[in-house]
Amino acid sequence: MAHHVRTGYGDSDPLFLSKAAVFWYAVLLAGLIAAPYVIEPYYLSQLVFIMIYAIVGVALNILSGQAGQVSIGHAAFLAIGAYFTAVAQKHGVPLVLYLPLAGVFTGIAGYLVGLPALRLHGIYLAIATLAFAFIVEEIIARWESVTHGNEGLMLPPPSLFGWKLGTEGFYYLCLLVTVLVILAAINIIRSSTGRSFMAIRDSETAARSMGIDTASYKTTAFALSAGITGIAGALYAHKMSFISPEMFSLAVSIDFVMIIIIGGLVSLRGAVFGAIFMIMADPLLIILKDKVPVWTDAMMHGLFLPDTVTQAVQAGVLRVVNAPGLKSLIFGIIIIVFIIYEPMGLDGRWQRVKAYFKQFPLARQRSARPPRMFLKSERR
Amino acid sequence: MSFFDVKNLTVKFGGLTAVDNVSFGINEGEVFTIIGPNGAGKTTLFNLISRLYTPSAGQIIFRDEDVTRLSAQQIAGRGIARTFQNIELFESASTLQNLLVGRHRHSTTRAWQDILRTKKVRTEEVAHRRAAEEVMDVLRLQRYRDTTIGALPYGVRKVIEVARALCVGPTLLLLDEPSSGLNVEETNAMAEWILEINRRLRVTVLMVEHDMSLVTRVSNRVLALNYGKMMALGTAAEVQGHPDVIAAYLGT
Amino acid sequence: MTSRFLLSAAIVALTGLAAQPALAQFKTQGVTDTEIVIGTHMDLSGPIKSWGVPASSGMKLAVEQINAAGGINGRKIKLILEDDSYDPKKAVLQTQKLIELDKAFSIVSAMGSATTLAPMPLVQGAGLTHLFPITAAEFTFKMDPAKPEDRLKFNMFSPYYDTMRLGIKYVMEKNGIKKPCIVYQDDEMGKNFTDAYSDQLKDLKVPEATRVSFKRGATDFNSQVARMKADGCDLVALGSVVRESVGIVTAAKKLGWTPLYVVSSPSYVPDLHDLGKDATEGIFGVGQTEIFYPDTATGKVKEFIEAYRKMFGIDPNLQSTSGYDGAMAFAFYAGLAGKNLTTDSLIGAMESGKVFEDIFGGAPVSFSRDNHLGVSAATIGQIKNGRWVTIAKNQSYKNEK
Amino acid sequence: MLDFTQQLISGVALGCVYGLIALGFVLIYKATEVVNFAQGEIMMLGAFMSVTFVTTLGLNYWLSFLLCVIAMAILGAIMERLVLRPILGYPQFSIVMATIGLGLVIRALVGIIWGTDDLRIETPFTDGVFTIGKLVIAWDALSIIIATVLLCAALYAFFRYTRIGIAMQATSQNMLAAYYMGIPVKRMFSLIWSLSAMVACAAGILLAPITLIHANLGFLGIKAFPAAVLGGFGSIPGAVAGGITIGIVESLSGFYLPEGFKDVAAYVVLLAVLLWKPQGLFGLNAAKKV
Repeated sequence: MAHHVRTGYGDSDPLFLSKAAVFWYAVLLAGLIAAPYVIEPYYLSQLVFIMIYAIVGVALNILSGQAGQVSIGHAAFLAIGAYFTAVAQKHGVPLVLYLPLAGVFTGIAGYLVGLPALRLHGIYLAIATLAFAFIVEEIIARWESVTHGNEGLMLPPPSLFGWKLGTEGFYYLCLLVTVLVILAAINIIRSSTGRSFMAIRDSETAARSMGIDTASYKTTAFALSAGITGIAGALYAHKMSFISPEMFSLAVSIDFVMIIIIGGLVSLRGAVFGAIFMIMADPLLIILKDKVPVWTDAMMHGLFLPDTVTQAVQAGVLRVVNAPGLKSLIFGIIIIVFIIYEPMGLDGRWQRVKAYFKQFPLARQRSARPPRMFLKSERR
Repeated sequence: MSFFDVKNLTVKFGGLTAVDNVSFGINEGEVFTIIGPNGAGKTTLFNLISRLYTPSAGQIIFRDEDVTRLSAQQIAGRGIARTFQNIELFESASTLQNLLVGRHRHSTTRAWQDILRTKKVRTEEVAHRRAAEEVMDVLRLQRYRDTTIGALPYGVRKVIEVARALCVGPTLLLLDEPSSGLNVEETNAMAEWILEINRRLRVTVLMVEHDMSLVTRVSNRVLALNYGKMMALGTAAEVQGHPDVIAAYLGT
Repeated sequence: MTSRFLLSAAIVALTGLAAQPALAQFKTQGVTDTEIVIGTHMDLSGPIKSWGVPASSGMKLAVEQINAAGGINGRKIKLILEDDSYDPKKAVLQTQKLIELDKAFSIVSAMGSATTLAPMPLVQGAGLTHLFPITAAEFTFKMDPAKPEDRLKFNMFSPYYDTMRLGIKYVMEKNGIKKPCIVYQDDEMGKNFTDAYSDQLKDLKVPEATRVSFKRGATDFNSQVARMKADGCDLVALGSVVRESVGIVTAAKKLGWTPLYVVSSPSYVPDLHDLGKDATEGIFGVGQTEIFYPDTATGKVKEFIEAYRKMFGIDPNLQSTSGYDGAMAFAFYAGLAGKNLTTDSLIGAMESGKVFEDIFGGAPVSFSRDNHLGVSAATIGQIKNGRWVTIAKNQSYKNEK
Repeated sequence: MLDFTQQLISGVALGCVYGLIALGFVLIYKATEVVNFAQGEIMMLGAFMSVTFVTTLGLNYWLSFLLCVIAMAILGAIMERLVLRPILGYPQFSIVMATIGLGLVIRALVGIIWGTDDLRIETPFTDGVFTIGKLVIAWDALSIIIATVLLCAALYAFFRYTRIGIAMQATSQNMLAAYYMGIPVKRMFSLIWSLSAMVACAAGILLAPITLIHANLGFLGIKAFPAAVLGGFGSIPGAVAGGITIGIVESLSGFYLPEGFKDVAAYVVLLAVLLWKPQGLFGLNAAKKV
């Protein structure tokens, strides 16, 4: 087992593990900054959604990945952040103020939700968050004087210091927020607060015996996670420029949990990977749908088969790719296959690929099974 | 007034009285051991002292303070740290991370400071790190510093538990069967470390233990329990020679 | 001072110029010598796929037929259809894909309110037309005079508000109703119905009675029905889609309660009596077109049914016609625009006031410079002996005023 | 008072359906600690299958019921084998997500196979009512209540008196011990899934006369969650009791409370109960041993 020889204690948990990491992250950031000048708005839009999802992923990583608390109602926090933004903007609050305030406001809501978490475990907590999400959705739909109920709210484009943020401007805003949120999350994780979360996740009993006030840290985890999701909600509201209660349904909450499951529960990198997957899966499936008939056509022509056969196969392919609901079928299968064969998520795969290249040519196939369970049996 | 006193401590689970009117005192600087057959209520007593359980009656006094009604995390805050019989380490984290959790009561920063990683946070982090490294030096855990607990052998984990408890900076250390699951060599090493912790770091030790050779080697005084009741209290030799204790162990 | 004056003068000049249709104002893309690309997104896998799937099939059939007949002024239509699962986020991305990657000339018959609202700024920003969405929401046709890009939006879907108002008015006047109630789906669609309900009652100076709601996908309507019954309602306006409408009338019938019912376009479909059987007998319905039946259809409707059956293996339903009409209306106006098809020439053709009539006997569609909602009239029907029978055509709640 | 009784009856009937779905959750949870989010979808699949038997093949209702339940039992075992078996022992989170994926797949397949239209089957209970004084009782409501009682009795007898039932119970109480005692644990899991799919299927068919059969029927599973949690998520009578509670609460709040309460009543009650008893009404509260 290799371990670094340390020269001092100051570098106990550096932001970057090595000079190479600094370099590659700098390259990534430079690429993201250059993106609006290089790629089409369609891809820029995808990047914005990826960033919004990544922020939610980070939020859920703190709550579930770090502190081991389950939530399948995070769409409610997204909704609270989004509606806060819409209302604040309407009342002329500037963006520099309402963006962080959306986080704070949602954070308080998260704190209140966190209170029952002190007594609930596992599936009970999960269902309680679900119930909370339904109730929030109903309140938004009914509180017409503020939320316009089911009609929804239109948001004018965001403006910063009097300047209307265009597509690029908004992209940079999202990029900035994403980077800040990730930095904040890293800071949390490598601090006493983050270690307390981890302790609660792995053994609540031991955590208490180490002097950790588990109740206060659980609510802190909820508040932090909700707050970050609220900021994502603010960005989401602007990106969509229209919000209505049905945009924050259970399906959205489940999408969010998918982010961290597919990305990998423990690492922040997993949250980002998961966000990329959740957003990109749909466009990729669309492109596949468009391309597969073209490819098969080309292939069939290459085989010099009789025309009737070519046409029959082509018709069959078209029938399959155009079957309504095919996409959700494929998506469902991807999820199942992923969980079975890639239980540590995309981040787990990334780690193994990296390890493989590091140890090349001595690398051996290691087991893909997870070494342990993070959320322990509830039957205690 | 002694350093640590348990007075008439009793706990009932349903109809069962697991700890029955137990009283004893521990002097500062000694190693005090509780022995007894399986089901004697030793671990229950431990859980009462570390406040994972709430006593039905009785008092726990630590340094002139009644700590009977404090919560488990407050107990740790007073400088009472413990280990667990079946190991309750934070398995997905590294050894260093585990030890740093032990330092929790020494950190004074709040969540927002942690987010911003203010100067105070950085200063404290360095201090925590130094303390943890020192403990690792004492217990020779340096080579496991960055290894995840899940990947470590049982014997090492047992030592890490002790290390984590030491990081709390305790004046009273509760060790719950430190030698269980260890082989002879590891048990010997454990005995050395207990003595070293007691003598060099001047930490008072309250211990539950089965292995009589270990008990004899390190304990100043021994308390024997059976069915939640006190049987004998004295030096290791005295207690071992006590007829009730012999009878209890032989099962007559 | 001078520079500002010059600037505003320039702006005035520019806007003045822009107002003249002769000058190119909006972008044109997706039109080649042989092809016109149109894009759409519908729900094919989400909660309203029972609308999206047949509508998309109808659209595919229409495109097939238009192309088989030689296309539009020699250009074939290429339809690109995306499944948005009724997720506004996906709709945004897909619309962007349709605009930027597929270079669609126009977005035609996109489905749903939230799913068309969120991407609307993109379509308008790209200077493309947004035609005949399958939603009756106001923003799909309402124009703000200050926004020239609002001229890009056209709709020919009878608003739920209008049809429901007409229905309530018609039934109340003809049947001497004293206590009309409403049960509605608790969402944006339901909001249209309740607005229609309260406005119409205000108009007729009848006090409002019980209003009850349910969530989409609800299964049990006993308490809603019991409330209306306890209130003594003699007309129930059903602001619901087929399944819930059936559930409500069935629950009422089991309680031995038989008020009059009126439904609007979402329930004005044959499925209502197919699924509801006896319980739905006598219900009044208001919608855009007359309802056809495969066994009694004649002429063009019969041809449509046969072609549809041949292509998809099942009978079309009313939802299929909305997609079919969308593509057909597009073809009609694009044909009018002539060989030089641009976004501007298309808008010009549509605003010309030329009337588009569909094959299903729907109300005639026409647009003008300041009205981009193509329909103003609706058809009223009633279920008699298990079939919708048309009892009045070309009606509007505004008519007699 | 008449209104109250009327609402109570429809509430109990609806509650029984929730209870039956919740029963499916509980069976699987007890045995494998898996929370099956696809339970609602499995119910929907069962209901659609009954359409094929009753309408397409024109079989007798009772025969169809039987065939349907058998078919679903087989499908349940297949699902367990294909999706759940490989991930046994993974983090709970992942398993829950896998069942959500399973639900997506079932939904999509149902859409592809049966189309997207709402469907209806003729049952002996459709539309019939009988009256006691002014009280109207629908046959479908009564059929659900009676079937739930019978099913619960059958399940009780199964777990109490049959060898397999006892073995299943042993497995759910202590997997390892059961394994050492020579119980084929893995086969027990397949059986549990079969059993749960059968119960879900029965719920789906019983529900058919009340609502139509459609692709969104699975969302009812979400309503069954509060039922299961209320009942303690590990208790079979608890699940049914929880379901009935939710059904009655919904029904009465729909009638007596202002608009909007009906839809969230179940969740408000759930939160209230959880705050008062964190393990549900029938849950066991056991502290972790250290």
